[in-house]
Amino acid sequence: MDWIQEFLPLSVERINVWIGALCTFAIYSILYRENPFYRFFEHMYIGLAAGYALGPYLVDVIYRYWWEPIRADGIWWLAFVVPFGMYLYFIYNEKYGWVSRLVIGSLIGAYAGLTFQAFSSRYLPQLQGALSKVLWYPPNATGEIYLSTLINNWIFVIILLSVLTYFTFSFEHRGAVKRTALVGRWFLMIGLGTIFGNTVMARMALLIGRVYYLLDSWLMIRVGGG
Amino acid sequence: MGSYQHAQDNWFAAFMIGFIALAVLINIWRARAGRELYIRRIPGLDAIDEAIGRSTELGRPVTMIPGLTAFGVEAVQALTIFKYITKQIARFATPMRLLTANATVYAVAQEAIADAYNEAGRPDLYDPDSVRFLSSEQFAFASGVAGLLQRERVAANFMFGIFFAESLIFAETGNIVGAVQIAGTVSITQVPFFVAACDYTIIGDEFYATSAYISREPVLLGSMVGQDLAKIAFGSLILGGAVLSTVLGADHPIIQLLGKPGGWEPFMEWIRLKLGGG
Amino acid sequence: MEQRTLWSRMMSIDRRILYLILAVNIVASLMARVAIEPDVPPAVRNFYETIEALQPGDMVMVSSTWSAGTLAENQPQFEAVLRHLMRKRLRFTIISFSPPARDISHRLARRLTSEAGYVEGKDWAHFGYSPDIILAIKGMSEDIAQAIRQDVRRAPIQQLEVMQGIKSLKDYKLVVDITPSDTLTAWISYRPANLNIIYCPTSVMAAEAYTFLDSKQILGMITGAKGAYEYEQLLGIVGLGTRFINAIQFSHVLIITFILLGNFAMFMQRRTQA
Amino acid sequence: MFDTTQATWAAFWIIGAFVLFFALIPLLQTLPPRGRYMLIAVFTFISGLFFAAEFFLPVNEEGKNILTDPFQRLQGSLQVITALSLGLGTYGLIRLHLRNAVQRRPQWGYSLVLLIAFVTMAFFSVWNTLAEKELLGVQRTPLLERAFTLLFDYTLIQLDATMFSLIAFYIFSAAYRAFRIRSIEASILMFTAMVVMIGIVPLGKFISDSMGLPTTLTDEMRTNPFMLENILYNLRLPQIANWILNALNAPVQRAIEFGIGIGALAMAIRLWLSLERGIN
Repeated sequence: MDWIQEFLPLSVERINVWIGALCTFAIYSILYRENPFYRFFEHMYIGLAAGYALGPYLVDVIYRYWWEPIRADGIWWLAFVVPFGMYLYFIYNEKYGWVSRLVIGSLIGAYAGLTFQAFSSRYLPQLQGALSKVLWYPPNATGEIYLSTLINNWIFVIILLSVLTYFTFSFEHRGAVKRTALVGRWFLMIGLGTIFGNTVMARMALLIGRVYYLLDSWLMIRVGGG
Repeated sequence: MGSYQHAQDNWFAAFMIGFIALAVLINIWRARAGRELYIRRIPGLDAIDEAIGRSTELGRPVTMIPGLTAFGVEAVQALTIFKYITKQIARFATPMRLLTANATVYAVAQEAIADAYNEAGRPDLYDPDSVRFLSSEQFAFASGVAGLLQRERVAANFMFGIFFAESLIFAETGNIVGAVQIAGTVSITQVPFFVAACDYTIIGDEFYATSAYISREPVLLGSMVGQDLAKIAFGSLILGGAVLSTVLGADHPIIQLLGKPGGWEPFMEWIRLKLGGG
Repeated sequence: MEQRTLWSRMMSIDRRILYLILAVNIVASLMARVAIEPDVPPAVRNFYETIEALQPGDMVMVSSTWSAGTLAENQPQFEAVLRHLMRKRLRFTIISFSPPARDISHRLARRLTSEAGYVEGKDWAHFGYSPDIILAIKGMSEDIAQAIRQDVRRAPIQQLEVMQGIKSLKDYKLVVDITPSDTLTAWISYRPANLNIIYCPTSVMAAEAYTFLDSKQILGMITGAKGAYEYEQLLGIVGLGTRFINAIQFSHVLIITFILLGNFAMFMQRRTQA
Repeated sequence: MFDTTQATWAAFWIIGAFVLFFALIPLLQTLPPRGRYMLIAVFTFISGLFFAAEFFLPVNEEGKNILTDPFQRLQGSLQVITALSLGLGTYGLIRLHLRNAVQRRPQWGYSLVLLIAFVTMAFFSVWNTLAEKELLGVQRTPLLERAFTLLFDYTLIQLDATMFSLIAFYIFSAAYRAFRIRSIEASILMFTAMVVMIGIVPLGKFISDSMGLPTTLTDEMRTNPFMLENILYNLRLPQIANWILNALNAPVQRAIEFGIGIGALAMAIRLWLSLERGIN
């Protein structure tokens, strides 16, 4: 009977947990079929998520990076930043909508300009990592090189080149190139298979987390862990 | 391995970026000047044509889904492909549905599909109701699409654009009603599910190549050819580099020069030594 | 009228029955008390060793961008990582690049740190929410006080005790990226040259990161809740990962069984039709 | 605490800036379409040039060039513009549902639910962040604590987590009803997925252990690749799964990365120079 006493929503804390469980069941009701109950909670969810973001936007960004520097540090030119940014909000207006493209253009330009550093830092070390794979016992090796390392290096280079071949488009794939590209697509399937397996695991974990909440917090059943 | 703060960390980066930028820009310029640039016909297009053929035999409708793709480069390219499909099926008067989750994509799609019927010489077949905006919420959109696929028992289902987890629901429903399904996406995490549930999947860069092939748009074609040159350069560097690493050792200054942050200095040092010593 | 064979009936099973099977499987395997030891993969071992190699007082940046949507994957990682950092007596700061991640990580960190006797502002700090990860990393690489200005409690960065001797990201020893979205590539691309990264992705993003492990752009990785379990084993603690692992592996068995079953049913149905 | 003269000056600057920028719009409006397009292209190009030059220009011993410090000062204001662009999504959403509710469109009740949830949460979220920083004299009260905990921890988080967990059901159903081993490529994909799914969980180790395969790698096995124990050891499911992930999957992902990287660079150049058609 103690369990019933504790289980029922008789304290603030328990009411909260029950509301959490209600939200969970409301969303899961779509698995049975589309219904107004689900629609209600779906719209509530979207509204809450949008409303929540306002706090961090206003205080962590607008206050911290705009109002404070103008007020406390007297950086007056910052005052122009928000009015310029507000041009974005003309986007739905037919007559003045184009001014929002000035801001969007600046943002796109900024990201384009930042791409050069990303290209260098993200891809060139990967290029260097691939082209420094030794294919035979090197003459001046430091440390021991295992046969398995060499085999894996061969595999690495072959797979990388054949998949790259598959993704070329400006010349006709014929003969050996065609076969390489076909093998490339098969190798690609291995990579996609690992993504498949990992994605399934991720999705299951999210569901498990939910069931865990229902069992542990709502029904108060001690769960798992051996 | 470290990272680059500035191009000076290894000028090889500036060289590579310059090479790719030139390859892209020169080819765009060539294409604009009227040169016929070559792009191979990818197998995915044959799969599209086959699916169109089957749906015309059955006489049931064809659906096209750009997923949750927001308006942008991918949406424009997906609509290019949808326009191509519409032109093909217009000749056999097969009905079509295009279902979107984004208001801007919806507006542009309406125009594109009307254009497609005009260009096919069958403006009479265009039904404004065939392009629909269902919902901008992920699962509401997904269940709307699933309902339509089932009600109309579509013969072929084409999914092109950017997809998230909702892709599963489309592919599953399409499979159950026995539709031929072709998907094409740059969202790599969704590709495995498309491969498992569709008849053919156009993967990553192939998506851009498909729309460039169809549209013959000079900027896309030129860029595609330029990117190919960059890929060939990468491939040759990997092949040549691996051989060099094997001969010279993986720590050799030349190998470090080829992309390692901070690889410039040791290389210049090595050159100075070579010149001074020789 | 199509003949209703066993196979065609099996093929057209109501999906709600399938949903029920999955739910029952998960409830049962969560309740089960089977414990199988893991085979800790190199990526997780390296993750652990990287933190172990740090000295007490070293500074670590925890980039925490997950929120409720991926709670089951990222919370076990977050808890285990913070416990490990505090066990090693390391200093750390947290930053979030999505609004809800800010509150989730701040509330969770406050709870975990108070259990371990860590004091906010003295041993750790939270830098709040920053809307653009690239600008934030580039800014912090030069001068944190200028780029962040104040922590979530409005304390100026220069006055925080935890920030003593730390001017920019260059003075940090490590970044731990706990994330369900594409933040890793921003860290790889824009971090200071010699700042190491270890990575806690959701499993969805893990497969794509193996190329970065190979090129040493990240030093270690724990894959979702499953990785958190392996990491918990190395740490010798029982966390959420340990509680979830049975349900994870038995859901895999279930899925594989049903893929095979579905294919078999289709194969048999085709044969009977032909 | 709060210096009023400073705040008055700040407010003065801000009002002035708003007046100036909104007065500018009618002026901008006089531009012909071609001029507008050119202006957008110039904005795009110049902002891109700033970041590109910061990367490419040579640096001094401190690792800085003439643009590094200006970038630092601009960083905060760029964050503000990014936040405003993120807020655009919220603006569009609220605008749409406000219109639904006011014009009593079909299902407008749901729009009303959304709006009420939005306003309530926005109120408590702003209150919460202000109280955290003790701004404008706002204090943390029991009402705030209770309401924010209920709305955030027990409603928003629960709904968010549940929404994402729905996909597990869809994947399971699709696994049974749609994932077909219909071609060579689908077979390769499925086979890899299954080996990985079993190999990376403890069950893989359990199965291999019960088959009696060697559990540890000795030095002798490492140096002698053709030893039977070594071969058997490598046939363990966890070892196979890790080998697939590290040796076969990594190069595939790298090839995909190269495609993405080159494509992103090409697209950046097209966007920077406003060459992309159909977008601008």
